[in-house]
Amino acid sequence: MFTAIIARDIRLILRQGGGAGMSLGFVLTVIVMIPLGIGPDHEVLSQIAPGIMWIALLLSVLLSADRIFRADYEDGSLELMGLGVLPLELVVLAKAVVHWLTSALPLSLTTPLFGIFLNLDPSLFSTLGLAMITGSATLSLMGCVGGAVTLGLRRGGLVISILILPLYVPILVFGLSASVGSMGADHVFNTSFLMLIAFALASVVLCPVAAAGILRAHFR
Amino acid sequence: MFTAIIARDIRLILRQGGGAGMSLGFVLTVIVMIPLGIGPDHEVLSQIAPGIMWIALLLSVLLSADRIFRADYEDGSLELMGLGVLPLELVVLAKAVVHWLTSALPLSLTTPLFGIFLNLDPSLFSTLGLAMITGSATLSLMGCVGGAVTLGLRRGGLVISILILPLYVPILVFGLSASVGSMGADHVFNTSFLMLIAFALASVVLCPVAAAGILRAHFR
Amino acid sequence: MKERTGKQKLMYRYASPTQFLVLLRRVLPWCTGVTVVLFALGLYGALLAAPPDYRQGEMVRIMYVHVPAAWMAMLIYTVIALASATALIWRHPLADLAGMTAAPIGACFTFLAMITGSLWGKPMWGAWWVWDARLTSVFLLFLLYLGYIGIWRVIEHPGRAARVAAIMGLVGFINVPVIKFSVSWWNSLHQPASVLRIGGPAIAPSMLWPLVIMGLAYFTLYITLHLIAMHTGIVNRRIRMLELRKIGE
Amino acid sequence: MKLQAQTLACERGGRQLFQGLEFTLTGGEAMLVTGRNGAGKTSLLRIICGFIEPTCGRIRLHDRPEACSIGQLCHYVAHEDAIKSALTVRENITFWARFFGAGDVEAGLAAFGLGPLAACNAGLLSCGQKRKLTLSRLKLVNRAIWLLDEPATGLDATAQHRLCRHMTHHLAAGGIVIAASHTQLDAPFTVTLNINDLSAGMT
Amino acid sequence: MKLQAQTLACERGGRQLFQGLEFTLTGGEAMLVTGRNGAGKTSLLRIICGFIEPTCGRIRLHDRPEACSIGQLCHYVAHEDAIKSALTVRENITFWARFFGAGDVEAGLAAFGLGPLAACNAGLLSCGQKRKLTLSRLKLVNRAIWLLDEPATGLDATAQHRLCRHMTHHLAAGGIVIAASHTQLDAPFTVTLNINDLSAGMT
Ligand code: HEM
Ligand SMILES: Nc1ncnc2c1ncn2[C@@H]1O[C@H](COP(=O)(O)OP(=O)(O)OP(=O)(O)O)[C@@H](O)[C@H]1O
Ligand SMILES: Nc1ncnc2c1ncn2[C@@H]1O[C@H](COP(=O)(O)OP(=O)(O)OP(=O)(O)O)[C@@H](O)[C@H]1O
Ligand SMILES: [Mg+2]
Ligand SMILES: [Mg+2]
Repeated sequence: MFTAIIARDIRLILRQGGGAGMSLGFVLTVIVMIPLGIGPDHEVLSQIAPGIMWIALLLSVLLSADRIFRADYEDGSLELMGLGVLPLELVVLAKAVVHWLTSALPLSLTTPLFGIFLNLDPSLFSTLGLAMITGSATLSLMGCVGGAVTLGLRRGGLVISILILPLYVPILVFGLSASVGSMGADHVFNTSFLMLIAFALASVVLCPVAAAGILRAHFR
Repeated sequence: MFTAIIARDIRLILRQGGGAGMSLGFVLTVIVMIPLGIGPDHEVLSQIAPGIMWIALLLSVLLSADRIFRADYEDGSLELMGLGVLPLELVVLAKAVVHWLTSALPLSLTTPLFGIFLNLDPSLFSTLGLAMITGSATLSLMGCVGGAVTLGLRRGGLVISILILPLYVPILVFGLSASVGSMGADHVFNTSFLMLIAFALASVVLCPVAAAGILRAHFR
Repeated sequence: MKERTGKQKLMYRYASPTQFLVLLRRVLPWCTGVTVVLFALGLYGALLAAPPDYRQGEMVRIMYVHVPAAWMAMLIYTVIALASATALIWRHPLADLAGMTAAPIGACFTFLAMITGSLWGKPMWGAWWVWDARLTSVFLLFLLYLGYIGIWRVIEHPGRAARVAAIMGLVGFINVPVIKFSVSWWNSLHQPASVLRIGGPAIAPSMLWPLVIMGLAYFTLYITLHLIAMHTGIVNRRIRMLELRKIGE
Repeated sequence: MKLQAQTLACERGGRQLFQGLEFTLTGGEAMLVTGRNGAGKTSLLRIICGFIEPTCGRIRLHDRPEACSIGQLCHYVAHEDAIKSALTVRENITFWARFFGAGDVEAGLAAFGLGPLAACNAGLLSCGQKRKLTLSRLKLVNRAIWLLDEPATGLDATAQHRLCRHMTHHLAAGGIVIAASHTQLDAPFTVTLNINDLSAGMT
Repeated sequence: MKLQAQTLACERGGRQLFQGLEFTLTGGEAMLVTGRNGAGKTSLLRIICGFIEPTCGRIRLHDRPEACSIGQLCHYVAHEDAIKSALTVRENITFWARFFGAGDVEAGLAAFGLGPLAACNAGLLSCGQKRKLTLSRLKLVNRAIWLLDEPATGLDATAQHRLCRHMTHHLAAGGIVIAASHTQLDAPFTVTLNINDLSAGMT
């Protein structure tokens, strides 16, 4: 049943051109606009590249969080899932997995590609990608909580960004230091990376419970 | 009838917490994340501030474009508007006006506020704001075309960003040069600004026609 | 059905899918043959006959792959725009098909131009990619292609997709010169033209003729591919109809 | 006024739904369209108001009261409700009244007895109440042709009765009504069109 | 198995919809819930499957076949269709079959004769065909209690007949059916509950 949700959602996303495509499109937009907006200077670009990549990742997760449950809520599927044998917490977890697989993971994997356009230091490709993969798991899980909160509203944009932003900031900070840490002291990379993993583990437990609780309130 | 649409849509947006709130929230997120992501160096920030402001504006317009027609399409209102005495082109124009009033304008007006956070040169406040107001009119109109295209899909994210991005780049280029032009040669500001106005005028005519054509195709 | 004028009758006669299929099957082998011959000649010229550049050395041979690809990228978008206009004005299904099938080919050529350009750029400029005016506009052209393809892929209803794609094809075409213009404007503003010098010395005849032949080869290759794609498209459409009939029964 | 369909054929997704469909309705006449699920009732109504083009044949309107397209003379009530859940009942009605041009809001509210719910949020209405809200558009402005796609969905007996009364009034005033429905409607239909008979022999 | 409601009261948006509602259904019994629009039929069904909490009273299930909540023993067919328009008919059914746990896809497809449409995109179905797709969930897995909220909306005569047959079978197998409907359903209802009688005297 868990895999049924995952399989269906991935198929839906592939078929509707959302998910991965959407976040890639978003990041693409950012990457094209940055040189246009702040000048094509190689030095500057290469310096701010990791930050830009992380911000693009965060924004794209933030923006797609709103849609994690929306469609299922509006057509009544979510309600029915509440009547399944599978606990709602696991339904949420499945949704988070799909969200992560389709929006954060492709982004992290294509880091080198986008990095080339921003003249990112090639030695950072692997650490940045790894840090993004780990960090984005937390982002997706927290995104589920935000997505559940904004279900009642049609355009939860402001609410979701204000709600989730404080949660995302630590990930940005640690993620960034994990990505570029290898340039400087090696232990920074390790500590920050461990923090990212700790965040991810904590949210695997906490976020589904929180989100499922909020969803139940919406069924009334 | 034109004003009926505008009045209703503004009311809807105010009530659902979208529109202005949403784009302000988005820009706020960006502005908070930028110093975190690329370091709080004053010099660098102040240098890239106009670019960041423009990019934030573009992204927020891009992301909300998807929703210009979505709700009305899904609940059948848009179809009914196609049966009204008002030509569909004017319906599109009304939607564009609302989109501009609620997402681009508030952003342009709060430029100084956000600029402070990014250490933007205060002499740029007015030119930047003015250029953003003019440029964003075109952005909203083009957003309508993109929004119309993606109606068939539930998550047209990637497609809409890929479709609209090439349309937006000229606005970014001229808008930016209109905003910062006053720092250097004065005539640049004027020419770019005139270009922005020319774009706006051209899109007032062309975009509603294109968008209405696309909408009609969706009624089938 | 609408009355048809004499001119339209002529058009419909040659453009009726069945007639077109017959025509296609007759022309295709010739196209393929010409393409093969031209490529053989062109590659011989480019790889063996043409001299290495005095500044770029053997590197210059990338040019023979790169430049014609870039030409094709621009040409094919024009074809799409023409097809779109035809589709909007005469509502002919073959025009839709022509646009739909041309786009992936165009995207491939554009991608090829970008890849070969990057391969060339790494030794020449020391970077795979720079945000120079020409590169930026090619990149955006690539996105225009992807967007156009995306419309066909993503809108389920074929009739809708055709109309939307036609409108967007035209909009994109109007936009191409605007992009080109604005980007070079932006570039000249932020960055003096002296930093990047694409191309070396004026082209010598010994380098010119392989280039021209490669250009022709690319062109016939495109024609061949497009014809094949249209052929497949028509056949697919028929298969789909048959399948739907079967569902109906 | 005379609404005429000539040898209409309709194809959706590559399948022929019906062909050779003909009818003529003059002012004061009502037609009930019936047929099994997927027969093409909705498609027929959408062809009449101009959203879909028929593959063959056409719709003509003779002696039209105003010089405008057929669609602009139609009230089309679709399966979808065209209701904004963030607005109140009155605001919803007011919008359509203004959009159609100087419509009568109070008449709309009164048409299905939505007066007591006027200040209520439309998103909280029950299914049948929503349908009533949709149907009340019919009384906002006067349009000659009513195209009703399963208008009685979710309505209780009182509301169905009201709907039939409105249809009767409209016919008496010289209007045309075309309704597709699976349930029995008590309105004075003069013609019944069964689309099943016109299908090309496929399900 | 015995489903029992004791002095149920429900309040929505500050208004008392009904109070003192009682019923007892044993396996094999069917109840038809009627009442005017906004009476609270949908609310009652949602109370039964546990989405809403009643302001007073409670629902009890005696001798339940499995040790799980009442909701998990229910098939709830709501106004909403729970159909993904990007998936085909078969994919939609398959998902619910897998989600409910080892459901029988072919039985689902056969239940309302959707076999020929299996490869069709669910988004392109007509209104009644969508409803059939929704209803075919009932036959995927066996659940003891069926809660049907206006199940016949948009169904043609054949499909309505099929629905009633399925209900009859379910009852014969010892299940419980509670249906809210404005139209006449031909199933063998043993009880009819009119909610209007239980309202607190308000419209
Ligand atoms: C990814 C990078 C590149 C892209 C997207 C690109 C794109 C193009 C395009 C669109 C054209 C056709 C222009 C026209 O005919 O008007 C072109 C021509 C040409 N490119 Fe590139 N190019 C790239 C890199 C390079 C590099 C690195 C070099 C060599 C240093 C180069 C040398 C040339 C030459 C010699 C021509 C022919 C010039 C002419 O006909 O005017 N390109 N390129
Ligand atoms: N946009 C579309 N593209 C392709 N096929 C469609 C489309 N819309 C409807 N169809 C198909 O056309 C057929 C007729 O649909 P229509 O909605 O007209 O039926 P209907 O008679 O109104 O049925 P119902 O009684 O269920 O409302 C259906 O089989 C449906 O699958
Ligand atoms: N979430 C909600 N919040 C507040 N009020 C609500 C909510 N949902 C429904 N109501 C109100 O409760 C009343 C009963 O709604 P319900 O949907 O149960 O009616 P119903 O009997 O199913 O009517 P119908 O026959 O129209 O389907 C309605 O007046 C409605 O406005
Ligand atoms: Mg229908
Ligand atoms: Mg109800």
